[in-house]
Amino acid sequence: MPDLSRLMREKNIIFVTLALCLVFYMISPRFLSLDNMSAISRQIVPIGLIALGQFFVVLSGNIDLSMGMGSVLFAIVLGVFFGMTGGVALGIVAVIVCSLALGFFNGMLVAKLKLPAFIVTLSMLFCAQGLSGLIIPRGQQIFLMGGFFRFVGAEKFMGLYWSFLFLVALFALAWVVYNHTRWGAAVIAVGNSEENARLAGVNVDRVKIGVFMFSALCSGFAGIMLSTRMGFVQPGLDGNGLLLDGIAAIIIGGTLILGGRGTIGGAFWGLLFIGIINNALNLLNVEDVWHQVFKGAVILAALGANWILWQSRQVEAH
Amino acid sequence: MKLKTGLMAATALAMFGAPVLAADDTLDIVFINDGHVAPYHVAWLSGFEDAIKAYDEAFDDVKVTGRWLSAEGSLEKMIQQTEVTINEGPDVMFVNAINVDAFEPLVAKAQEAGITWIAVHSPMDSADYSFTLGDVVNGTNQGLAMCALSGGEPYKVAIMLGQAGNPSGEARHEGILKGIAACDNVEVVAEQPADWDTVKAQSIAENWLTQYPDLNAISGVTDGYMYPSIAIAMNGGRELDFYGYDGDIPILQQMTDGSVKADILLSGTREGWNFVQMAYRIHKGETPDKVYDFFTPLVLTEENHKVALANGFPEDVQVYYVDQALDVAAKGYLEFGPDSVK
Amino acid sequence: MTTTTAAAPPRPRKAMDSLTQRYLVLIGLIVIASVGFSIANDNFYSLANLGILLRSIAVLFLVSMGMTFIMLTGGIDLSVGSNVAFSGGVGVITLTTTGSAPLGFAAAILAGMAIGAVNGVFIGRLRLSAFMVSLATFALARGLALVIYDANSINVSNTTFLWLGGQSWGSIPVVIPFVALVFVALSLVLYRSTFGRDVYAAGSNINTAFVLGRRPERTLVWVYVLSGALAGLSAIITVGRVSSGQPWTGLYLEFDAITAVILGGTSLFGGRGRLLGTILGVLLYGIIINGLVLTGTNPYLQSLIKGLILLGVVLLDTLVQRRQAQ
Amino acid sequence: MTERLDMLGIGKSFFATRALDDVNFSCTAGEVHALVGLNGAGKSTLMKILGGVYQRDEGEIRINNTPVEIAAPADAGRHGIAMIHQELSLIGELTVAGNIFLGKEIRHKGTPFMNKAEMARQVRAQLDRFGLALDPHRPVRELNSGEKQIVEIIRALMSDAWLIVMDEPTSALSEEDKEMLFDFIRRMKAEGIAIIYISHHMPEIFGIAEDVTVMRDGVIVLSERIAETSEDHVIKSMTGAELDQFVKPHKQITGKVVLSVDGLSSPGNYDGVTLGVHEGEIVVLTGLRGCGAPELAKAIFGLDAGYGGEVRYLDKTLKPGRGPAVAVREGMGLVTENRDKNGILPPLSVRDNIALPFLEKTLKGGLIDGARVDSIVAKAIRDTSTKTSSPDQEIRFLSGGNKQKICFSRWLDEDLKLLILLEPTRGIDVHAKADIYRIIEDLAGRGVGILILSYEIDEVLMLGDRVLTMYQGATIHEYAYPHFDKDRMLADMAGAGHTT
Repeated sequence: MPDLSRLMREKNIIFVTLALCLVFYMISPRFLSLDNMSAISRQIVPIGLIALGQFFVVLSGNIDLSMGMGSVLFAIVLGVFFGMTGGVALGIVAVIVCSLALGFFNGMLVAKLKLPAFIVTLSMLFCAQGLSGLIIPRGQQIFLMGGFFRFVGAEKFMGLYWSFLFLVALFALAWVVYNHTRWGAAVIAVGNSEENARLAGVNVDRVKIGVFMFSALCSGFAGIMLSTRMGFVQPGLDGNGLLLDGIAAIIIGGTLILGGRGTIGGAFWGLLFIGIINNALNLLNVEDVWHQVFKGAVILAALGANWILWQSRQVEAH
Repeated sequence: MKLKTGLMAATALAMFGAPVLAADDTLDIVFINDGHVAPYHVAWLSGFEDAIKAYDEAFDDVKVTGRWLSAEGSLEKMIQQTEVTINEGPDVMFVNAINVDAFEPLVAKAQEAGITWIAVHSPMDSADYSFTLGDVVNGTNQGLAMCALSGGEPYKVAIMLGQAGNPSGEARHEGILKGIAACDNVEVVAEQPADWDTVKAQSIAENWLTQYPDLNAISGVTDGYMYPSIAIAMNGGRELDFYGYDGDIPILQQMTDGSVKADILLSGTREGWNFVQMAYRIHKGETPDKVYDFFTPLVLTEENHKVALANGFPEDVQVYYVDQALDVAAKGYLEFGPDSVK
Repeated sequence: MTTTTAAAPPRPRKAMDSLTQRYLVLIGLIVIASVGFSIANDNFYSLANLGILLRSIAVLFLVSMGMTFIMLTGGIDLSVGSNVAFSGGVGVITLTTTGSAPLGFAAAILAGMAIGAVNGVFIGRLRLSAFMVSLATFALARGLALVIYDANSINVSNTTFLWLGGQSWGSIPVVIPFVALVFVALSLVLYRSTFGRDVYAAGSNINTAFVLGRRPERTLVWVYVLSGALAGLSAIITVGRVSSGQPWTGLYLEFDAITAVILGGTSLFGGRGRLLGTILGVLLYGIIINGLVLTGTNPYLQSLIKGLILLGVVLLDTLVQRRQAQ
Repeated sequence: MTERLDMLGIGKSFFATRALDDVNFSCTAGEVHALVGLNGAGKSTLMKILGGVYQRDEGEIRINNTPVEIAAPADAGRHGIAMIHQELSLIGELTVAGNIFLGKEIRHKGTPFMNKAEMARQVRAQLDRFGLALDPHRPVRELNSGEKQIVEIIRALMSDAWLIVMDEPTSALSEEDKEMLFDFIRRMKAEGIAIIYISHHMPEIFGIAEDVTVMRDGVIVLSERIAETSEDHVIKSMTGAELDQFVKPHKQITGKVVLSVDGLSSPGNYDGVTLGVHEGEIVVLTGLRGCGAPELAKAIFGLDAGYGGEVRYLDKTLKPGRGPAVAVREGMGLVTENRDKNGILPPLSVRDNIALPFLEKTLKGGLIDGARVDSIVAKAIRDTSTKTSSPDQEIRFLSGGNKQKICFSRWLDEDLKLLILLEPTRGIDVHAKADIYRIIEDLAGRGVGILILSYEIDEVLMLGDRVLTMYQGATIHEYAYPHFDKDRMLADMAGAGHTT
């Protein structure tokens, strides 16, 4: 029997998500309109990128708290380069280089100096927040106009936004890497037991540095997507909100926060779940003050539901 | 090298924020603001910094110094900053209080220490002066402009509000509704607070565009909401009118090509310059009105103004055209520079 | 190299307890920061300023002490900042409806404990991830705060209610000796009560604690309730400080508290750390960060410095320990 | 050509401690070389150097007379050396095939993608060769410990190793699995594989090895052909002295019944078990792994809830699902079989580890009386002759035997009425073993009832006042001292004559 528990986890979130859709649809038929679906698909892109990067980090038994503020920083890096050169190419290269450098730095501190990822990335969160305001003259906003931003932010291909397609492509790529390459197996191994992975000949340090570089790269992409969606960048964007939504998405999608277990499919459904809630709260004109209550209660309910499911599985096992 | 200079500048600010160099006559101004992140804040604080420098250079007899502090939205932090500032004894304090009642004891303490207290935006009886904006009037002007430019056809507008409970935001909101009430073709289809947050504004705009396919306009109580709204509409290929508030330069620039119909010329830069001018005048012995109302005209293009007037827009409302507005917004010294007091 | 096998290399004769060493580093940094600030600004270390400074970190002291208990159990509580807003709201509403300050106090602390109990039950009883659960209550408590305040602030003029957070004896705010009192009480609880030892046991190995009959699942519930109670207490102080209830108060306070506790040498993995470290951590963090805030340093630069200090102290600690190990 | 390994003049220090000193060790393909010694003698360190986990300070490693460098576990693999570690070193979330190929996955030619089908096929083929039914696609976390051991061995075999190091491979195996393992080893020998076999168990060593090397305090004290030495000689070399034999004191069981269990059943674990423990009596449960005895003991202590039947302790009925706290308050104690999982509190000091269960008794005015704790802890350390530099020492730095003594010493206060011990001497050396036997008898002498689960028949015979054999969850026979019949007991445990 192929991994029943895993299937249950994924199905679980699928059912909950679909049920939620139904409820929202009954409240407002517009919820399931094509327009709104594509709006959701675009809104989830930055959170999705954060979730995907975080997925591998969490899988390896670590956490990257710097992803949210990192994406704000990288959006601004792009903006600064755009402001200087008026073009995008150099800015994107700069974002990729900077993000990989940040990831490498995080990874080195975690892998080589054995510092807890939580601490390293918490300090990077603060540093990114600071730098995002310091590299932009006087903290002003920068406008990003032009073909690239319009293309990525607004153009569609077969009815789907390019940015969403990019996200889906990246998830697909990640799925292949996770399930069909040595690297995926190595990340699971490290997340389960670093010591055992090392004994089996896995280069644990390289895996750790790798996941942090990937997560930082994802936050770089998230930064680019943020900038194309907004048409401008400015420091002081709420990166932590993005981060927490991203983490919530993968945990709701069944990833074990302690590492070693999770599926890409689950992470994707978790992402849809978060995206739908965010969208519905606005769309259904839920009074603003209730947004947070609702979101917190839904996450708690999802956690509780998982627990009940887990308990019943325990009983079955006996 | 921007990073490095930024760092150095900031470090210098930290270390020598309040130099006590002896000069014959000194004027030390501290501006305590509720934030530093929103585009309006950025312009405001840099206008203030520029003005300090300009006044210091322009007048040899007075050493003009100043700095700003940001409470980052926290009332607690603001109270602490105010207490420390009172301890250091500047000459003039501008305080943009998050909650005026909490500051009453501090006003007394500051006055005891001989500091001139200027309450910003929300007037205080106990303060020496209050610097106000006329939010209701400005909002009404925005609403009236909407009426006059809507063309008489049914016209659906969505209004993006400030943080619930914020006095400025609510006064502007009140004004806008008052202005809109002047005609009956304009219908408010949605209202939602975006908490002065540009990112939140973006999601809201996105959902509005989905939800109301026949939406004609978005009105906002701050220009900060206009940036994402314009971007979303443009990306979605929708032709919408925008009614802004604040006079942010990038938004003013979008008036000539048509998408932004009207704006209120507060302009952070202007306000920052006006602070320093006001402090300087007081220092020189002038006594402004106890409640000093910031001059905030409506901004329209010349054509639109004509159209509006033809549609019954009141003639006594002061209007700046875009060029003029841009000019004074970019160059705060035109209205409030050292030359204005010489 | 870390290894948990029976053949682990014998430990070096310890030159100094690693926590003691961390405390010396912190004290050194606090001294350096103090000297630096007093050179930069004559006025900085006046008694009045010291009072303002200490008062500004009073809430961080309380919340961080609660966070220390939680991190000693290997958990984390992301909800404290929101909880300060929520419990403050409940307290203020109770005060304005009943007019009774004691009722208001009780309501605030009970409300804080209620959020703590939600955390505690989900984390301790259901054994769910502390990070996730408190992330949910982080949103929930903030949302509830917004709801009960209707996103507005509420002014408070009841002098009894404001006494703790607002009153000063000369330059010494009342809240400072109060925080010291709480520190002593919590130290007694942590080091001299069975509950305190259970906190360490639950964080060291929850399975062992269970087998030894220590009921760690209960300990966890009470630890989160304690953190909630301290959030409620912080809410009272905050309200007294600003003579009003604010729905957005305590935003991201938990990040500051976690940072201070980590600075104080408490392990993220439970079982290791002391309250004294947290006090030093808060002092260092408070002196530097609040020093910068109060003197008007660019807020972005403050963030950068915050990050560098956190990384720097932990790095320094690791490097020194490595050197000793060689 | 016959391959051979030589480790010459190996030296290794940890900080100030000399762990290995001028060690020479060799082995040849086609033979089993037993490596024995007490805990801490240096055998694991030596093997970790061979496996690339540690780096040597001095000396040389030669394979077929060519010096080689082994800087990482991967290097060892390249030189054909595979390790089977004492703690199972598998990844629970990966499948059987995923574990076996971890770090050396087969890829589709010219792509970065794994060929999962091919890997499964190869594993299948190996399993078939030994006649094993195990699905290569199953996640390892679902396997039992015997199956996990098989996966470890298959992994070693499939790495093309000519030398396999087995570190106490039988410590988690049932008798049946052990037999299968020895069968494995013989076949591997026949295929020309060299095996370094680390064990405490003399019968195993003398049953399967050709050579034996004994280490003590980081040096080699004996290296002989098995045929030319004896069990006694090997044991003497290990301990460096005559082992002062533990002799069971004579005693009369007259006390009251402390614990009585009546018809205890839990589906799939144990069925209708009835037993009693008197004051001062040592009752031993024994059987093969999987006989249900540990689950039974845990249910009595309150760790498991899902059982039927009655547990009466000190004339009170204990409810299922009450948790262990009730039992502990009433003077019941438990030493678990897995110290690291649920026996010790790693970051805490020896003092905290010992004092935890009886803190309530030291309260003075609601607060813990530190002096009282200190004196109790000092006494506990003394009574168990635990070696620790100070009570403030963190427990994780102690040896296995000393950790185990601390797990005992927690319960030594005067209110203890019943102590349940699960595999009390698992993984500890002969010295510590004797100490622990003495502690057990002392407790019994004080009138404490003791219930032991042990899988080691010699230990069972040595300690028990009464022995209950178990098979598939049911008690088979009860034996009272001195009427023990080793052969019948073994037959009981193996289910001989038992119809299911």
